[in-house]
Amino acid sequence: MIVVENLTKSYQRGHFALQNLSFEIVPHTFTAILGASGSGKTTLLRCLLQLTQPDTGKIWFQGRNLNQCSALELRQARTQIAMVAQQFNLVRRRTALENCLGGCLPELPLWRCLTSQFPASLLREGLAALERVQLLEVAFQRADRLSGGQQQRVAIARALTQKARLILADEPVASLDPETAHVVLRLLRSLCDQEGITIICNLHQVELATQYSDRILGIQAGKLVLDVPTHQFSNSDNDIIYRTHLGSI
Amino acid sequence: MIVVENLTKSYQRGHFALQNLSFEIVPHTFTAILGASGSGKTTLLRCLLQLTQPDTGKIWFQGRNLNQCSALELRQARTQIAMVAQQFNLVRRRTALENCLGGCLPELPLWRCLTSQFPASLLREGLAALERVQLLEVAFQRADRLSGGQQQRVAIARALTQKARLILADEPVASLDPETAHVVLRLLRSLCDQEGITIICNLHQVELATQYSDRILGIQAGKLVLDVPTHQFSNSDNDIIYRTHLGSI
Amino acid sequence: TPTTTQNSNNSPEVASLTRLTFGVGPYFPIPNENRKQFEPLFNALAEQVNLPAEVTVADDWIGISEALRSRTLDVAWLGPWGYMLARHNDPSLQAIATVKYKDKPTYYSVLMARADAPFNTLEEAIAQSQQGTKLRLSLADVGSTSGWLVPQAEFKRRNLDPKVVFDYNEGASHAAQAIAVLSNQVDIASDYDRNLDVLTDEGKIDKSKLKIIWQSEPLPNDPIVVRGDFPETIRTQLQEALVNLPPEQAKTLLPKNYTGFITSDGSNYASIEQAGLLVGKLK
Amino acid sequence: MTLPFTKSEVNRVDNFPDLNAILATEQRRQGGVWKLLHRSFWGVLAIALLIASARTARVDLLQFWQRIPTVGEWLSRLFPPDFSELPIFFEAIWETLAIAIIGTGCAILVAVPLALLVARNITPVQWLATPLRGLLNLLRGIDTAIFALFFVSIVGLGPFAGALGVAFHTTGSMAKLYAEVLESLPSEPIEAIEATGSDRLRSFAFAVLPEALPGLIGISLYLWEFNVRSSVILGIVGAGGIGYELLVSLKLLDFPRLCTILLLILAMVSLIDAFSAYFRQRLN
Amino acid sequence: MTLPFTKSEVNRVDNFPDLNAILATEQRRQGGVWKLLHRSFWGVLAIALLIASARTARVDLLQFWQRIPTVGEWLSRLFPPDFSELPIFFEAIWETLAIAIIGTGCAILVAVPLALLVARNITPVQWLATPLRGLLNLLRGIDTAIFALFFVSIVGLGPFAGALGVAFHTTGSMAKLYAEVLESLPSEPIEAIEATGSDRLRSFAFAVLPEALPGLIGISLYLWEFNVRSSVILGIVGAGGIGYELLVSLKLLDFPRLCTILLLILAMVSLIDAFSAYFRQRLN
Ligand SMILES: Nc1ncnc2c1ncn2[C@@H]1O[C@H](COP(=O)(O)OP(=O)(O)OP(=O)(O)O)[C@@H](O)[C@H]1O
Ligand SMILES: Nc1ncnc2c1ncn2[C@@H]1O[C@H](COP(=O)(O)OP(=O)(O)OP(=O)(O)O)[C@@H](O)[C@H]1O
Ligand SMILES: [Mg+2]
Ligand SMILES: [Mg+2]
Repeated sequence: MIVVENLTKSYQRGHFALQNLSFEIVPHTFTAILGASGSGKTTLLRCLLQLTQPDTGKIWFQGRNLNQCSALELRQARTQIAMVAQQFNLVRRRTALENCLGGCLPELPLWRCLTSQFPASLLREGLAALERVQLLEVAFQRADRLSGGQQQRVAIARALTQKARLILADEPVASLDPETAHVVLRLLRSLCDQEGITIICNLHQVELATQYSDRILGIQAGKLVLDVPTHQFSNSDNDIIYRTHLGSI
Repeated sequence: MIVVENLTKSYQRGHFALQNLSFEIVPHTFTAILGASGSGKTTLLRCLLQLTQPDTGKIWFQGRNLNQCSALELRQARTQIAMVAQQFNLVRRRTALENCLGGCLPELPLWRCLTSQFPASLLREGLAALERVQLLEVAFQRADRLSGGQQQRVAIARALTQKARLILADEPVASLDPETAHVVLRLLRSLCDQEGITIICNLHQVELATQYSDRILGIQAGKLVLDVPTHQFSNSDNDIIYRTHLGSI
Repeated sequence: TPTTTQNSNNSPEVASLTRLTFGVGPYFPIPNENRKQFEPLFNALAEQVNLPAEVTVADDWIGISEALRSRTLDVAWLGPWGYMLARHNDPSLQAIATVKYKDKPTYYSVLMARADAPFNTLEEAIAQSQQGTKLRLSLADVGSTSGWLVPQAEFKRRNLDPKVVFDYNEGASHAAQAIAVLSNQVDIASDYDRNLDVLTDEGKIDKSKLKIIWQSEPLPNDPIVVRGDFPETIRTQLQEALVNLPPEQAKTLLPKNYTGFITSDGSNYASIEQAGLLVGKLK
Repeated sequence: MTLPFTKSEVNRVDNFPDLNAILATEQRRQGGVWKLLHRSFWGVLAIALLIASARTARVDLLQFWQRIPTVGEWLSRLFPPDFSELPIFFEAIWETLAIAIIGTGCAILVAVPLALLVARNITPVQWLATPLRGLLNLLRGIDTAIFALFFVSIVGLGPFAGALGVAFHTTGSMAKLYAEVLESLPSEPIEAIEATGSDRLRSFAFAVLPEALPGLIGISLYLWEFNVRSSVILGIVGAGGIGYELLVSLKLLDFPRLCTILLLILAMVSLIDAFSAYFRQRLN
Repeated sequence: MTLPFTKSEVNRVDNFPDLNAILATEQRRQGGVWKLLHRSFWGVLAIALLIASARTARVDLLQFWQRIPTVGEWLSRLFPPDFSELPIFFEAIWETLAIAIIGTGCAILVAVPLALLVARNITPVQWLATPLRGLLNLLRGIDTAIFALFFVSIVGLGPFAGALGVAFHTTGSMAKLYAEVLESLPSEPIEAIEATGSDRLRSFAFAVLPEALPGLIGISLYLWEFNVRSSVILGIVGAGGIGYELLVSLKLLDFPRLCTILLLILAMVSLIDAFSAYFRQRLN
């Protein structure tokens, strides 16, 4: 599905946010990425989508090299990849439902985007996605008037509406209470199992990662320090990911 | 310390974000507020600080009625209360360190705010606060270039620099990895124990709440459904907070 | 142009004329006044050649001159200086008539001062200004014949630079000039003789409190100008209509005190052209 | 819990909520027909206004297209530019720049506090905002020339009167545009600083200014540039500058001279634009 | 992991990092003295410029203060306003409004795509932005009057030429100000929409427009209002309107008439301002 080769990114000279990462994601799997705060998880996801330009390294998606393809090809690839950003990045002045439809703009004629006259079939799809994240009640509320967890779920619903083959979720349950977090992760898991969607998910809670993922990648200070199937994940692996970090306190 | 009487707030007619809440917070305690996403936790904290105007009800802080006091009195009260917002709300174009100093502007002459020439003693305080949340390394990085968890910790450091008597923290560890989350909560706990600072903290992870707090308030759909000392908190209480919510799925 | 080929050339052009467009400059200071005062004349003229009239009032010669040059305007009432500038811009313009004011085709530019000023002539004023504190001189808008061009030419003739000799200012309106002198905002101001009469008539100034310290040679009154390539036949018709305007009709068609037109081929504006050349604004 | 539709509706449909019904309810709530009427009323009004304007302005696109080819000839008259009076022009430019600097500078000083009082999201005294907006309208509504003439009666003819006129008139525009920038700022960081008990001015200096500065600088330089360009009008108070020279060239139909002045103004505008871009970039 | 100081420094001090040392390192890194020099250079330059300007503009505050009391007298001359020509003025206002509507309307149509191409954060073709900025400077640098004159040779004297002049000149200002609004938008939501593979135009319509609309409307109405106010110059192509009436009154020193016109303009400016406020509020 996606192949990363020697990915390196540094924002400031001499300090690497990502250093020489290589891995391959098999289709229809659920991969969790663990790592301490500031270790480079968000940067990695953004590099995959070319939202941040990697310094060196290659990224292949469905056999296409995303670093070097044309703008049009990149756009086509991006329609296949949905992203749930860490800060949600909703359009503040649009309703939750409209924000969901943000996932399927390429299908819409321009005038509908301009006048916000979305076809009913699409609205129904958006509502269905909102229902899956338990947000039907606030579907018509403006995004900047939603609670933190509601915003996060709208971002997830937007990714669902996009009907992508790959979902990149950046801490999708950080602002959710435990019950809702499970609902969301169960949802992602079932997408993976039943609809064959590939999922890459940054997580902070190790239990959730072990419970829902197929494979765990561990990042520490920009380096890939762990890559194991979830059932092999052990407490010592946990230490590998977070230990040195604690050592530097 | 703080007394809440019959607090009610509704954003939309007929739908209450908070309904008839009353409780009293004893000084030098650590109170955790639990509740499903959208249950009104953020609204409650914002009402305490009068950032959101409650519809009815009274809020007393150190014997002063915050609803009815003058603007000056409110400002004085606010210097005593620090808030860690759910979305961090940092000034994007200032460095992490400068953002920390945002907590002690009332002490500064205006020209220093305008020219960003902060006295060295204050800068040291800011650095010390950043150090407590393990952020010394990015002290001089602009806030909008920090990772999500780093931003959250800067917001916490800002609250520390404010040297308030009461800290309202809205999900202060949502974006943090488990190790760092424990560091931060240990820090808050020690502030409470050693410096006698009162802490009210919205949390999503029940384990963290039971581990660090003295008392747990449960909010469900805007109503106070639980108010127990932490050592009495049981699994059935957990159900009370989240159950009905799940029932409506 | 040779008159023999006229007719064959003109007929298609005449046919293509569906209306006559007239333009008039800022003769009266108030824009609506301009339209009211000049529209009857232009309407009557157009009637003579059986074409509908369209009148535009602009507040400067620039627009009119540009429109004449680009052939989007047929006939215009210009000021003498405006005419020279426009013809400089487009030599194919032709004056066909000069208007008469109280039966005279000429007027004068004047420089005036307060009646109690310690000088009586321009020479004395210059001398005083060069020795003691500078006198304040105000000329009118650079598009004005009497208020700017002619006094400028006079200074040039005397080899003086008014900006050096005087505390110099330009751009004022004619209406404000006399008032500025009387209210002691300036010491010397330019104007034309007729305007002083009008202002006195309207009770805006008391002429006896002013004195004239310099008066120009007679200047030709305003011309009626047609654009280049204007059909010869219609031009002649217009010219005849203008020149033969009976005095009693002139009273109703023209602004007050204007009594008719004399024919002109532009040669009576030579003095203006010379002044323009002298101040270096024509080449 | 905000429910645009009744709770029973959600419960009734239980696991398969009727999405169509929800959509219909929402459309009803937004008042479908009524809103449509309302919108079409405004639409019709706008179109009517546009047509009426086009008539009054005697818009005639046909003629426009037909005569477009004459453009080249017009432009050709501008060449070659006449550089003989360059020193005079430079002096005039400097005079204009100086008047604009003084005028715009004063306007900035007054406009910043006014904008703070007028911007709806940060004004500390809501009731003052409306009368102050009126004052700004007044300042904007009275032309530079009128202010300048007014000040002539105080400080006499000359550039000072012009600078004062520029200052007063510009204050109105500047405070309005400043306020617009301030109103478009995200409110959360400002609120976060105010929540620490800091007063308005300090919150402004700390949280608003860094975010707004690029916008404010852009507007200030734009208005400065504008004042430089529009110095035409100051000729009447004896403070002409380059704008007046331009007007004179126009009036005398001296196109080569006009061309030189245009080139100078263009250079100036481009310089100010580059300056603005440089400044704003340095702030990032 | 970004370290403004070397890692060893942090490790060395271990549990008690030397905060002073860190501060000093950072100050060194920012280049203390050098930066100070740099800053003071700009500061001195600015002050020198200001003083030079004040001299050129012959600023004389003493005289200003001394003669302030004469203000009342000047103002008293404005009263009573002379309402006798009101119908004429209304006609002039409508003409001006119409020209401004057509001119500003056309400018909006052209300025929106231009602004999209020029705003640094959303332009799809970076290399085009700079030449286009040059074009905008050109449009801004050439006065309405000159454009109007130019169009006289195409469409003849009259309001149409004026409207075209307004349209061309305004486009420059409008695209610049629009671009400034667009550049100040938060980039994240736009990026989020682009990350779904949507193209520029759709992202703009979906994510940029709703956020930017209040600002864009504010600027459009401001420029419309500005065009109404500044119609003075259109007199030269025979499209004077209310601005020209104002200038005439001023030149004739007819103060009661001037007062009436000022009142009318004020009313108009206030109306447009209220209209703008209403519009922007409805968008919230
Ligand atoms: N735009 C940027 N400019 C400079 N440095 C950046 C930028 N974005 C991120 N960084 C730095 O890169 C490092 C990795 O950031 P990243 O956002 O990838 O971390 P993360 O793993 O997502 O952390 P978190 O769990 O806190 O979100 C951090 O040290 C951060 O400060
Ligand atoms: N400004 C607002 N306008 C309208 N409704 C609002 C506004 N802010 C919050 N709400 C609604 O009020 C309810 C409570 O919101 P609140 O932010 O207090 O929830 P919360 O408990 O903090 O949730 P979370 O854990 O997701 O942050 C939600 O249903 C939300 O949609
Ligand atoms: Mg992250
Ligand atoms: Mg919340």
